[in-house]
Amino acid sequence: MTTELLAVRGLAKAFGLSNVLEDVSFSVMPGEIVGLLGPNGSGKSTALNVISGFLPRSAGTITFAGRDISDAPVHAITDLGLVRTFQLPSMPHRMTVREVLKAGKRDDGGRFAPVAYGPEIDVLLQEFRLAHVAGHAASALSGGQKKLLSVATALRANPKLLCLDEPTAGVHVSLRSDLVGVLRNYVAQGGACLVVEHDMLFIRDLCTRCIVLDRGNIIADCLPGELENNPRVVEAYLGKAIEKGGMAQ
Amino acid sequence: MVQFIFDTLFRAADLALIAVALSAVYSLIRFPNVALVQYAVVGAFVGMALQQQGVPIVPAVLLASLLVGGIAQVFNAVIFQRLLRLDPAIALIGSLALSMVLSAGFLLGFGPAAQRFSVQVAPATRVFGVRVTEMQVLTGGLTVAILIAFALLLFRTPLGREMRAVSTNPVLAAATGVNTARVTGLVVFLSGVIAALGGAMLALRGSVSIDMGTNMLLPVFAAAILGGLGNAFGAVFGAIVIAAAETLITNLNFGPIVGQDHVFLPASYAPAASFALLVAVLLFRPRGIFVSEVTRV
Amino acid sequence: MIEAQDLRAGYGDGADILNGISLTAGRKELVTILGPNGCGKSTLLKTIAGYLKPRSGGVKMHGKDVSTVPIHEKVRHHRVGYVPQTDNVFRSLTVAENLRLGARGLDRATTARRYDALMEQYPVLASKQGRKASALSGGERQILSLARALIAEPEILLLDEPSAGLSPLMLHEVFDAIAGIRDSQGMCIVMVEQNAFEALGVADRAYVLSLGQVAIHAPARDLLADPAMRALYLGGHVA
Amino acid sequence: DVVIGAVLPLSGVNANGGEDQRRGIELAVAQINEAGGVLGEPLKVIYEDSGNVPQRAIDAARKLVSVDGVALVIGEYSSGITIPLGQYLVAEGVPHLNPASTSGLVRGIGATSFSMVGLDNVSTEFAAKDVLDRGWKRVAVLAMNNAFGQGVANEFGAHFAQLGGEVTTTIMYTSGQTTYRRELQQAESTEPDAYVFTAYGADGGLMMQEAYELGLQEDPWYSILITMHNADTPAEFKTGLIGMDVDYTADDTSYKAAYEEAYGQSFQSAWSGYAHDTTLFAAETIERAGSTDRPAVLSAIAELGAEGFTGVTGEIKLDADGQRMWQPYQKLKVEGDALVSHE
Amino acid sequence: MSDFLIHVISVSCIYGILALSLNLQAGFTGLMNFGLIAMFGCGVYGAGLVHRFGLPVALGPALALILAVLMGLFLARLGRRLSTDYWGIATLSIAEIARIFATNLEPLTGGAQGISGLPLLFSGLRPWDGAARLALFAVILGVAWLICERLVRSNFGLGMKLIREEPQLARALGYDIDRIRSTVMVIASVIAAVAGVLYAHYLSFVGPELLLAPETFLIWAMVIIGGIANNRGVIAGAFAMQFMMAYVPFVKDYFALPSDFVAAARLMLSGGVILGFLLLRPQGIFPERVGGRHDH
Ligand SMILES: Nc1ncnc2c1ncn2[C@@H]1O[C@H](COP(=O)(O)OP(=O)(O)OP(=O)(O)O)[C@@H](O)[C@H]1O
Ligand SMILES: Nc1ncnc2c1ncn2[C@@H]1O[C@H](COP(=O)(O)OP(=O)(O)OP(=O)(O)O)[C@@H](O)[C@H]1O
Ligand SMILES: [Mg+2]
Ligand SMILES: [Mg+2]
Repeated sequence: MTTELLAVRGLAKAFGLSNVLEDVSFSVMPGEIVGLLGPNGSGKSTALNVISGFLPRSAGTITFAGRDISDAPVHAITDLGLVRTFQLPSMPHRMTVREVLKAGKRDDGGRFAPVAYGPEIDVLLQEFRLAHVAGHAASALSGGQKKLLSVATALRANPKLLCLDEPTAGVHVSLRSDLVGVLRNYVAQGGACLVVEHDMLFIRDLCTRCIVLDRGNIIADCLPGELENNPRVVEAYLGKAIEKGGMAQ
Repeated sequence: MVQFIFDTLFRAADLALIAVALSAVYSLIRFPNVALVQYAVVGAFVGMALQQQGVPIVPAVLLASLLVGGIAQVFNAVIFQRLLRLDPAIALIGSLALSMVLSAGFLLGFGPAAQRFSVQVAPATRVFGVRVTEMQVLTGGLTVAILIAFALLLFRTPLGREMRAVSTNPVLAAATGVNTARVTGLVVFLSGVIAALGGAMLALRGSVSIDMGTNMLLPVFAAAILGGLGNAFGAVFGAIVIAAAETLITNLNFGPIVGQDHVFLPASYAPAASFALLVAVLLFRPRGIFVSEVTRV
Repeated sequence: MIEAQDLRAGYGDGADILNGISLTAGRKELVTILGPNGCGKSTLLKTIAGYLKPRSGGVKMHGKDVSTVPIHEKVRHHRVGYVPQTDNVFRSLTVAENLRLGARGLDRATTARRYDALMEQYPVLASKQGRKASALSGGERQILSLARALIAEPEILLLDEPSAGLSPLMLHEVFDAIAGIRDSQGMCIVMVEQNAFEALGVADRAYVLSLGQVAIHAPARDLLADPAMRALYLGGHVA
Repeated sequence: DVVIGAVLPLSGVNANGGEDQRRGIELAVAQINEAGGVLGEPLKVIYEDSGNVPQRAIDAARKLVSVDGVALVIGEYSSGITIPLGQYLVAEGVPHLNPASTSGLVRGIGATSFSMVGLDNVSTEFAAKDVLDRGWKRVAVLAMNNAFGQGVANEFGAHFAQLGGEVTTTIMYTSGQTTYRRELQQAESTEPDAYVFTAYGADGGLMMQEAYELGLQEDPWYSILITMHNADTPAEFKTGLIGMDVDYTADDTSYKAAYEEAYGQSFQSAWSGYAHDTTLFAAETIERAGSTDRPAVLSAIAELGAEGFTGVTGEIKLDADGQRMWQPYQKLKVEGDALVSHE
Repeated sequence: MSDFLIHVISVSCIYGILALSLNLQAGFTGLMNFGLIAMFGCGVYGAGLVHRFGLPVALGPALALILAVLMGLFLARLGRRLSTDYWGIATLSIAEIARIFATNLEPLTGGAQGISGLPLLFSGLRPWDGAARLALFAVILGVAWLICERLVRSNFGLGMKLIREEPQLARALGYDIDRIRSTVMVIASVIAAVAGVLYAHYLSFVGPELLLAPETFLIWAMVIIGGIANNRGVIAGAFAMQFMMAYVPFVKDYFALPSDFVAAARLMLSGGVILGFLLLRPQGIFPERVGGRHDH
């Protein structure tokens, strides 16, 4: 049995009196691409924030690559090989797109050997269709381009686990399918992925497993294909998406 | 004790108006406008100049404040709006530069000597064992009245909400139908008026020299920041805290403790006390006492 | 209600981002703008709204030329509502204050009525009325920004990717609501979208932009029916 | 022309004093040139502003020395600047005449530096004696927190204690505040017989006003170097104020008349007289040296200093360190707006 | 003439070093330090105290270094949770506190009278001492410039720039913000302190007037005029500003203006030039090279 890359046990997070995460436990194995789904405000981003060390937890433990990172600072967690993106990325205005990408990989590269993905900056620029704006100020990108740049920058860090917060929101459909290819390739090189997403087609294509959060609790942990058969998931999250999705096929 | 409270309150009144003005503009245009302390000096000087021209004191002060409000607006339109588009820090430097230019103007226009309004000064009378002067009561009362009026304007009209909207997201504010230029103009005008009134009140209690602005700068900032920049009425509280700290350090007699008649902390440390207090508060409340902004990742 | 004629626009002294775009949208019509990232959709919306001055061409609303009318006056005199793509809520204001601001100029009773209606429609907001918008989740912000624009019941509504970050359930609710107000209030709606498939499902007409120009302009139904388009917009998903 | 330089605080908190110094120099220059100048040529003084910042003062001195090639430099006002300024000039071997700074530290500036004013130890001793003679045994001392003020407070305290008095509290206030109530109240709480203070113009005016308002003027107030703030203090706040200052009009009132004629007001401070005498002294030494050659001027200064030179501030005689040995003081009291002698 | 020129250039070099220090903090890392003069003060008082207590001159830089590191660390610590403008005012306050203590701790610092008679560098080389000092200052300025350039062009420099604008992004990419900030502050503080030591031995006087807040603003003006976030630019700014300030008196002589005009003119000039630059050429003489070369 392979050991878990990321293991979350009994995680809880409260802001003042409101419990956003109540009791969340799940794990990510190396080579997995796990989708983290759930209705708006169910606590997905909060979960990412706590796991990546941006917010302190209220209870529970998080282990990553065999270490307890429950209270570790962000940079220590990143050093272990966990890199995340933001749902609403904002970009510097006195740095170019290329510089931001460059900043993705630090000289010290984290204290632990990163995965062997190692994309070159120009390759990333091509893959994410940013080559023509490589010299532009990063803040002058369009909404979707910023999203893409943030994902590309995180990939450039060669993390062991890449945590993406809605990587496709605002991204053109044709690029979404390219993204599936890029992420799969990266995982094939030894990485793993935890993706918060709302695009069911993307999830179905990409994910090996899905976790569904609702009001701070996990209500499903299953294969992507099983989601629409789960009445709780349909009621809380998918709604009539199934009909439309069905129409698409 | 009562004397201590009065001293504190009067010192606070010195700072409060300017600090409130500073905080109010900050709340809107997100940069601490250093030149505001100079507006206070302009207010006092112009008021005196008008009085010397024979204008009675009340209209002189009012006229001067309105004028300063206008000047504040002009500077804001010509200088700060443009600098803010670059960076708040740049705007801050710009306001420092403007302060220097204004200082130079004062030096040429008014000379280095201190100036005073020609008003009758009477010795203090004792009220409940506390010595207060007429002018203190008058200016103190006026200060409170001005603060209340400003508070009403902020909390009883949509202006307060619109100000915060413009400050957090001017683009969106315009898309919501807020005339950002008008709101900004109004607030800048009011801040100029209040700062000028603050300067005039100071001048009425004592005298004003061209260095007053520079000397007031840090205490005023300390007050505004303690209360939380952008929280206009936090600034009043901040002013009281600063005043109390300064008063305490100059008036506390350690003599009895060490078995001597009179042992005071050196008065020359009084300004350091307020700054140290500021730094200490910021260590624990990084956004001042009254501001608790939710920043989410 | 909106007529944009041959618009050219760009940022600062940079190159033109819009290379002569014409667009119309009428009363009781929902027009959607589609296109790849960075093709100029948001720029177009900003130009129509009035944040960017067109370098040439003009924008008419209600038949009047409004190219030079500042946005806040458009909002008041031409009853325009605009929801930007990012930064679309007042972060330091509470949810309730955000909505109150949206209802500027309305009398108290109307505000209260519409406020309550919106709260009923979007329970996610109702439970967070006193919370600062900066504490909201991505999807909640999206809803708030839409509600803020709707509370004023504008006649012209410009939406930049209203569905970004919404769960499938919310996405359909929101699109249904948008289609609903078009029908019930006869609103003129221009909506930029990346979720093309769903957008085309509710829109009347669609403009597909490419490199700052209109590449395709057709009724939404036709685009949906067009297999080439469907392939394009469903990308690699249809195996 | 024969050119000498003057570095004065023409801006900053001491600008009033600096301006008064400049007036004194102007009057001296006019007087000298009327009498035929120096070495047969007109005397010219180049004024530079120190801005009350040591570095600017030295910048200015460098310009005077290396660009204008002045024969000697007069300067500055406050001790904190005079000292580094003097040190720079000493290092360059340029004669330095101190027209105003009275800190004891001035003595140590160096060989080519000379003081045309008696230092603090002289004046504070005079003041301490005067205060005690008036029967005030316990006094509170207020002085501004700078080199001058610290010097005065320390020296006065030492002399006063030596003579048998008691300083109840010494308050070093920060110059330029908008109020001094707290300092005044602190002084009051020690219940002194009298208040002894020294203050620059604006500060002094405000302090006197607040002392009046607080009713502290029921007790006597004594000002060291009273002319520094007298002009800035409205008459109603200083009735009964007494004090001391250097005396430069005792025997010779012609300078006073000239000043009043030229500037339409009475002296703003004591320092114009000293600057005036410094200029006369400088002119005389250059005349004696027979050239503006620096070594020649230096030896002429030493010579004249030992001999003694009489100006409007009395006789200038220098001790072995090049410091003025003695100067007359006067006891003053306020009458209306004017200062009158008060023995 | 040349002696004065050497003086002006020497002082310009010292200001150039200070401008580099400020640029490292404010220009590249977005740390709006308005208390730079306190770091400089660590240098001047380091040298001054050593002299006052009769210790060997060589201990001056050592003491200055220790003080500067402590000051840098303290300011960085203070900045951990503060937003830019709060931190800016806090640094201003700390500089003022430092000045007030320097003025009042008479037994230690000599109080307002300061410490005088510090040995002048190379005084034995007369009449070439001025040139020797200038050469030393220029070399140190060059070294400081090299250090700053290397730093901002490294990957560390990218981290600095990210922190300046998008600290959250920097954190997400694994940059340890607190560490980078502390490192920058310590390096900048040491650079400023070196300038302070040089200055103390140049002026041969140390006093609280050297620590007045307007001096910090002057350095800010240099940075802005030269071009914020451009190392070459800020040095140019330091020279331009220093020359302007030093030559105002000549203008006065030339036009035979009254001497009290100089004071006003200086204020007008420094204020006016800053304003003019900000309004007309906010990027300075040498703008930041966005996307400039990075060694990697
Ligand atoms: N700092 C905060 N203070 C208070 N409440 C917060 C804070 N941050 C988040 N919340 C609340 O926690 C809940 C979960 O937020 P989170 O961002 O995790 O949702 P999400 O699952 O990512 O939703 P979405 O899909 O809309 O992005 C939301 O209701 C939000 O309002
Ligand atoms: N503020 C700006 N300054 C300069 N250039 C900008 C700015 N905003 C956008 N651009 C450029 O204009 C082009 C079009 O941007 P726009 O935001 O209109 O794209 P979009 O079609 O909305 O893309 P998306 O779907 O990603 O939101 C892009 O290449 C972008 O780099
Ligand atoms: Mg989210
Ligand atoms: Mg867009």
